[in-house]
Amino acid sequence: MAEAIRSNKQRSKELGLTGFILKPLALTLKQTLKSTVHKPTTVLYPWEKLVLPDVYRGRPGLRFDKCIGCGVCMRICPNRCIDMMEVDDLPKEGVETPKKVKRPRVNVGRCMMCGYCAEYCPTDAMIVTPEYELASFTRGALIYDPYQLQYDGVPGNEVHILEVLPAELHTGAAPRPALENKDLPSLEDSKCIGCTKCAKACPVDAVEMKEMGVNEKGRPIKRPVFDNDKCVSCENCVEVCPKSALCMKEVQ
Amino acid sequence: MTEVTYLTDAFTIDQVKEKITSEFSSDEVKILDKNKPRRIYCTADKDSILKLCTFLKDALNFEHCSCVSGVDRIDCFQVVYHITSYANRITIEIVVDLPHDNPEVDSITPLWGGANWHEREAYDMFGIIFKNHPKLARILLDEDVQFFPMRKDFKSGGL
Amino acid sequence: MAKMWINMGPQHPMTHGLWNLRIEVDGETVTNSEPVIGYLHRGWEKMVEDRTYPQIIPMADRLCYGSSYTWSHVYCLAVEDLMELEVPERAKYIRVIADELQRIASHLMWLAAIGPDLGNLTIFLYAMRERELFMDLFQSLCGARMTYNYTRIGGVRNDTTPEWERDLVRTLDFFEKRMVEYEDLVDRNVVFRMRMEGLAPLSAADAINLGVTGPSLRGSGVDFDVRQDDPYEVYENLDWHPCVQPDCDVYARYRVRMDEMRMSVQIIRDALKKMPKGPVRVKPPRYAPEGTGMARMEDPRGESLMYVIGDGTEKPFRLKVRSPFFVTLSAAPVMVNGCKVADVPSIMGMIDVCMGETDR
Amino acid sequence: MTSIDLWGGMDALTNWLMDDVLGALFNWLGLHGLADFLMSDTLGTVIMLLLIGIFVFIVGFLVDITMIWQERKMLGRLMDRRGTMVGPLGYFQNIADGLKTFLKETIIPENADEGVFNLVPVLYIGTSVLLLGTLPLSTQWYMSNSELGVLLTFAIFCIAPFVILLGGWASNNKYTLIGGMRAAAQIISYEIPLFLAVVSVIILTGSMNYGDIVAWQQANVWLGIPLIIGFIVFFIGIIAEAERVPFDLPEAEAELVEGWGTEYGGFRFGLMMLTDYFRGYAGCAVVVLLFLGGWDGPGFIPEEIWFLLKAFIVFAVMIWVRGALPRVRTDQILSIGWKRLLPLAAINVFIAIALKALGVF
Repeated sequence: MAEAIRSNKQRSKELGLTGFILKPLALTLKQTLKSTVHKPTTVLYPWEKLVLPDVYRGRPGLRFDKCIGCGVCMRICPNRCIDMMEVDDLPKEGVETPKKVKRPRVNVGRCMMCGYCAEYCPTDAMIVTPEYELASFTRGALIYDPYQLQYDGVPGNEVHILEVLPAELHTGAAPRPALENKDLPSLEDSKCIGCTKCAKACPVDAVEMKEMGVNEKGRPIKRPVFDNDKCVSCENCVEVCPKSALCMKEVQ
Repeated sequence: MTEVTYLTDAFTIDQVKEKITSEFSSDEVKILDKNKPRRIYCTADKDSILKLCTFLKDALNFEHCSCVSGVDRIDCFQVVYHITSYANRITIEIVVDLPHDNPEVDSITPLWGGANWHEREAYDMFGIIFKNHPKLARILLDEDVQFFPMRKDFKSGGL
Repeated sequence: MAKMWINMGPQHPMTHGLWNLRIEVDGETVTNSEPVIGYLHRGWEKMVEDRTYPQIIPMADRLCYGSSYTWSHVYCLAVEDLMELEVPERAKYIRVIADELQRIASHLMWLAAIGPDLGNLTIFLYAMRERELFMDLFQSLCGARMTYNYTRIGGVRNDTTPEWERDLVRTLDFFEKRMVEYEDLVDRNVVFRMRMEGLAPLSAADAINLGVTGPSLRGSGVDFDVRQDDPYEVYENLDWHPCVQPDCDVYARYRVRMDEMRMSVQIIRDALKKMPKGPVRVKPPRYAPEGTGMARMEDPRGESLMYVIGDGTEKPFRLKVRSPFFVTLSAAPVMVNGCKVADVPSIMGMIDVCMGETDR
Repeated sequence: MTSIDLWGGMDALTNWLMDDVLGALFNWLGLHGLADFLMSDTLGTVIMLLLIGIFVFIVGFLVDITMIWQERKMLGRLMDRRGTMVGPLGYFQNIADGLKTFLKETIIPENADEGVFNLVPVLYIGTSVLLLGTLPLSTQWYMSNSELGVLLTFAIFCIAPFVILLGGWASNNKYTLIGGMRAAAQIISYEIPLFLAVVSVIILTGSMNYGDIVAWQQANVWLGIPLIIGFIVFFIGIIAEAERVPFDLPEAEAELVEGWGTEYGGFRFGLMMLTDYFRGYAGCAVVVLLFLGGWDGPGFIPEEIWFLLKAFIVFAVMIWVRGALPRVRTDQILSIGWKRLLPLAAINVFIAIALKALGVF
């Protein structure tokens, strides 16, 4: 392939006198002196550590008391490394036998630290921790049960998403936390058989069964009524409903 | 080497559309009415795709084939061509439906070299045969693999 | 000497990733070559059909780990095109700033890679040292150093803080001074120039026909840049121009990338000035309508395109990814045939290998 | 000009060892025949030469280890990172690495040419260590002070590229074959300018013995000043001879993985890496001897220290060049050797002749 003619003539012109190899030599000499006089920029990792901002997403952390066991983090995790686990509640004074509660267990080995569990958690129980040194000898040790997952953390670790509804984009509305414009469950009356499963499944007791008159056999007809402020749109009721009478109505 | 700018004779979107409708009958190439800035959407018949592409390349100076993607629409296969024109700054999206039992279509690699590996990948993933393609072989998987992974009937859990 | 096939194979200092360039060598000159890919195929497009729209964003980050932000950005653009969702103005500016930061970080990773390819380790250390600055910026903006998960469908994850913008301006000023150092080390170095000039000429017609895009195309003198010819987000009202080099050799591609780094600094400064106040995120619909969405973007390696087909559920029916390196690699034999064995690393280094997006 | 009297010292040591210790012992034991043999002169000189050889090698080995440490530390600082870290100022890193290569398994690739494959390290390391014998550190500290010292050094220097070619061929690997071919191609390009530069030195000093050359330089002027062109050409030639970065084609990491040494593992590889630095040290020593006045320096420091100081400074320049420049291509090194270095070397010879003819020196 022909050597581009431009290059030889133009190269010597561009390089000029100081070019050839003097400029790189001068630069490397300057750098050598600079990094011998004061220390080079490398960070000696095990002894010196970088300062991490609060926003840094290490492994997910759990605030045990704030968690309501709703399972939103289990559903949203892209790598499916969170599952809910029956554990005893933390010992509180005045309570001898702690009752069984559902808390998330995270397989940190598969977690890609995307921060979704902290973002979608309605009660800010799941937070992002700045811990990234998670090496362990066995793969089993990477599965953190709720107690290992505990991390109190600073407010910076919570992930708050402020958003606006598409309709009111141009009305200059102030961005609100995601929970305020949340999707709410809506009931399809014909399919509902009043089995009260959704009332039991709701972690925040936002579902209440109400009698709506009596059916032909004389037993009262029960229909769920949703308390929209308490609801955290965790879709437990939608999933547990045997007749799939519930679906999430989007707020546009 | 002078700087090569390809802004020779640029066409607007309407000129391109009306040139295509005048050149091809409606059952060969149908232009959809979905319009977005710098985009043209149309569907083409299986046999007329090569004719349409040569017309695009020569007459309407569409120089760059951005992407050739295979789609398994369960009842039929689809090949979607995205072809860009540097001069007119337009991208045309051509959708071609192929029967589900023997998906075969003419290859456009002779026109644009860029489509070569895209077509090989569509064959590799969906089993769509591109006639007179220079080297239609699997590109991402091994040669002796029998299944086509991206088809809808291939369960994502594995064989 | 008899011709023999050499595997510049999956594990090789030159490949920066898992792919194999089989070259037929007669003595020192390469007579024929054939790239072999597929070692890193994860079935990304099949996995995507099993996840909801928000869950795909962190996966899109992992398409090309060198420039992960641009990939999640083009995915969000494609889904917004499908859902006809309008993004707030401030989010567009933040996305453009993060795009250009990612372009500089990706070009710095490329600059670090060509050093050892040509035999000089110093440039690797210098470029990686500067890349740390940009990784720190991303870390304080969105919490991660390489795979950011920062864009959302309908905007970005969180707003920028005033301290972050102050750090950004300070980093850019510092980086401009360091750019002069790289030019001294590489441009004014006759040995580097000898190894790069007049090598692997790719004429403009060949480049266009073979589908090469991005810096490799602009190195052959074609003035095509997706940010200018098919502008997305707010590139229209920012004053910048694509960097084009007329002569089509390896040195021109190198020059294009170095100028692009400076151009990105200019774009960021301009965008910072013109950034309005306001919300940064719109609540995306949960179910995408039936139909198709397509978005194109100027990735540091070329034109990246995503084509998504929605079918009314909350999971995409099909998501096709057009990776720029996938196509540039198919044009590799044209560049490599005829050069010396010692030139293959510098040619391959100059088209900025990234195997994650190629094998998907 | 004080210097350590190596030969006198060794002579005294062997006499003391042979006559007073062993001789007296065996006499006391009554084995008079053996004692006479021990005290004979022939055995004395043999033992003395052996001891001198051991001492010269130990000093050469220590200087070589220090040069490895100097390169890694200085290259680190040049690239704005910390170099070696084990031990005080990182000095014991080399020992740690040396031990590591001890423990690695030496693998012989299947259907490689066994005999030649095992012979190549022996030849390569042997000839490179032989170099140390020919290079004097001061008027007294030398192994061999032959009349044709310079010629002997370059003869031994030139054996290695052919051994590399053999090594490249024997290890049955495409990369090493290309590496070996490059070593052979490279030798043609820089040998002739190198020898022309040496010729210009011999024209001026009149003898090939290192002692005379340095004495001449002490009397007149350091040859690096009048023959500055020859000095530069020689320096570039020596970088190519020692295969250091701008010209380290046989061992080019980027395209040939490890060049000709790819298939060697374990202790062989460790020693071969060490030998690269023996050749680097020998190159610097020759540069100092021919152009920088050898051990010529103000009196209060012993001559050897002066010599080693200059050698380390020249090696520092080599490291500096390694940090700043990338690798050259094979055809480019040939063009540099023939089109750039050869004319300069020729001019330098004319200058030397002119200086000699005009009687300046």
